Amino acid sequence: MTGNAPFPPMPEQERMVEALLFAASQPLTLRDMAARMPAGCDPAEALARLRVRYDGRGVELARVGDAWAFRTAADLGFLMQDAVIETRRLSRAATEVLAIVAYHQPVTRTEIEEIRGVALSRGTLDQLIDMGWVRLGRRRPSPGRPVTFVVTEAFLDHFGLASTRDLPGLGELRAAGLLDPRPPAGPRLALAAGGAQADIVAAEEPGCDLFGD
Amino acid sequence: MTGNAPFPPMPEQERMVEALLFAASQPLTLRDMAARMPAGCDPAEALARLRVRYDGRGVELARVGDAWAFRTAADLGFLMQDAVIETRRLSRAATEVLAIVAYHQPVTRTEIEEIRGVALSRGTLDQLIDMGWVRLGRRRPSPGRPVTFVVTEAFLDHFGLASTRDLPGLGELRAAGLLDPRPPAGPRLALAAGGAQADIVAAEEPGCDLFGD
Amino acid sequence: MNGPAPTVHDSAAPLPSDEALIVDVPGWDGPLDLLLTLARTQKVDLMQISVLALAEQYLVFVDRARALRIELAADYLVMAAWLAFLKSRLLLPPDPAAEGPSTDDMAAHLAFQLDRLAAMRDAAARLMARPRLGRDRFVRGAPEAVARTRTVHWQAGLIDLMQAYARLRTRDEFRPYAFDRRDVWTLEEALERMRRLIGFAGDWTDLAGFLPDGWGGDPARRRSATASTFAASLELARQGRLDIRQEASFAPISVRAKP
Repeated sequence: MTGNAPFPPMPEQERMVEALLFAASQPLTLRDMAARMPAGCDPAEALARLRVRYDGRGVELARVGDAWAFRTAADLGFLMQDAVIETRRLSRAATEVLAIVAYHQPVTRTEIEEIRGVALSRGTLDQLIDMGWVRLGRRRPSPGRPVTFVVTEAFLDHFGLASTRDLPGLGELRAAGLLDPRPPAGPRLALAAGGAQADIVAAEEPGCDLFGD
Repeated sequence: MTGNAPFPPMPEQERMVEALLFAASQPLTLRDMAARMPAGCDPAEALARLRVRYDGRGVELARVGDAWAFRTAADLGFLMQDAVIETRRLSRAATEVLAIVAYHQPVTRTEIEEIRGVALSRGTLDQLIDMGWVRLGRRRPSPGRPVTFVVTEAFLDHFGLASTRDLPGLGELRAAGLLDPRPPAGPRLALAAGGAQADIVAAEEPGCDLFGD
Repeated sequence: MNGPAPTVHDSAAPLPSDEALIVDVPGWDGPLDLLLTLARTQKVDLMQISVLALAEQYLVFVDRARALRIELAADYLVMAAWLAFLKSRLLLPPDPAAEGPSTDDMAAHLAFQLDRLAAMRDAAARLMARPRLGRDRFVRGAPEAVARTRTVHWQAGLIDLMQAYARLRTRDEFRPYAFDRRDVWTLEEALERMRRLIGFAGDWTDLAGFLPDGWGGDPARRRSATASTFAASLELARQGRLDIRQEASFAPISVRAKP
């Protein structure tokens, strides 16, 4: 920000960050940007200015975890309907597991099963991992050192979240104690072999409208 | 531009054009834009405003035929380059050819082949020329007027030579023990019986201390 | 439910809602899901539900399913057993000597589990309703690839260069060592000669006597012939065809045919 520095003036740095982010389809971290820009640049400051400039525009500067990307404004999605990528519809089981991983992460497979009360069919987590929304986290330092699952940056990008702290309703859920790890006082459900089957059937027929009347 | 029209106000239309051009994989014509935007919109006017907005920015609205697209500002193209530096060893053939050019310049291709005793593969000289160490010299005023090759300033620079006259002569190379007398793999027994023993020892140890004395 | 379900209609008039329940048993995502559905019919606030009533509803459901010979997965039965236990505890006055969690804790935990599952369902729905990438929000349609320019630093020193040149210019000088055997008396030649001559050496004979004609003069030729003749004599000694003797270090070596 010093006027007599040999590196590019801030408006010029802002242009550089703008060009870099426009060109990339993947979010870029400040490190990524700094690596491309001339030495001595301050991408953080340039980015802050750019955010103000793009506020409310048709294209917005979105934060995705530690990275940044330009994305079209959500309210203009209707214009791009021919560009919509048809993704496979997730089963109800898969959306629930995804939500549990996002809100409870890092979470083990057993914990997911406890929350849902059914054994997890093999394909559900695999599907989420394949889609790039869930990945393996660290092992839990508890007996058996079980692996944990966490959501990815692609998940944040897909759902337009700057970080997992911005998950909808996170504060209320936490305040209500619904995200607390609690030792189970009830029966160990769902670990019987039959549970997995129910999971699969449910995935195919979400039928919640049993009490439709 | 009528204020009471039922269609979106111009700033809104500008946002739409911005989002459309950003998301499009191909440049869009005004027709393309009009087809996607709500009825009654004026993409030409919105585009004109958008061009002004992006004038001088890191990305610019470029005209491609009669279509439009966002493009990185030409002066920032250098940001889109990722320089990878790699260290490689010169092949034996290339080293030999380079040595011949250095010692014999200006030298023709035929002369290089005569000295090496093998035909020169097309790529070897090209590679040396690409590297900036060899360039074309004058044509030899002999039948066929063959081109000659000479070494460049960059070559002298790289090898720390003031001129090619600084290259040690054959006699000096010999005196320095630089002659590599390693024989092509042959019958060792016969050699052991003969007087070549001293040579063999030298061959096995191509001393780094050749210039020591 | 208006779907035809003959087996159910044949049965002894259950309540219509129960009928629907039983028909759709496989539709539940496990016993907790079923319990949640049952609880929702009681109250919206899951922490206020009557766990006793819920347990009864569930047990009735399981009984009817059995009566209709609908096969229930094992975990439905585990849950039924646990709820039957909880129900009996809830109906009895608290036993101060009882071990483990109190009945209230167990009931509260069940309510908590149901509340948590409902909350996660709700969260999943809210997540899925967010503006999503590729549907509501879009990435740059024509991303500009970063061009990778590869700069190669060539490693070659003056020594490499001079060695290459020296190698080329002296190629002819070291060829003779490999191919020209003019001044080399090979082991094969020496063996051949020794085999022929040894028969005539009934007594100790100086090894030098076995050198071929014309190889005794020039020192290089003599050295080569001596070395290979000596090597050949060692080979023949090994084969048991001759004896070798040397009186002292550096003394002449003599050989004779093995008697």
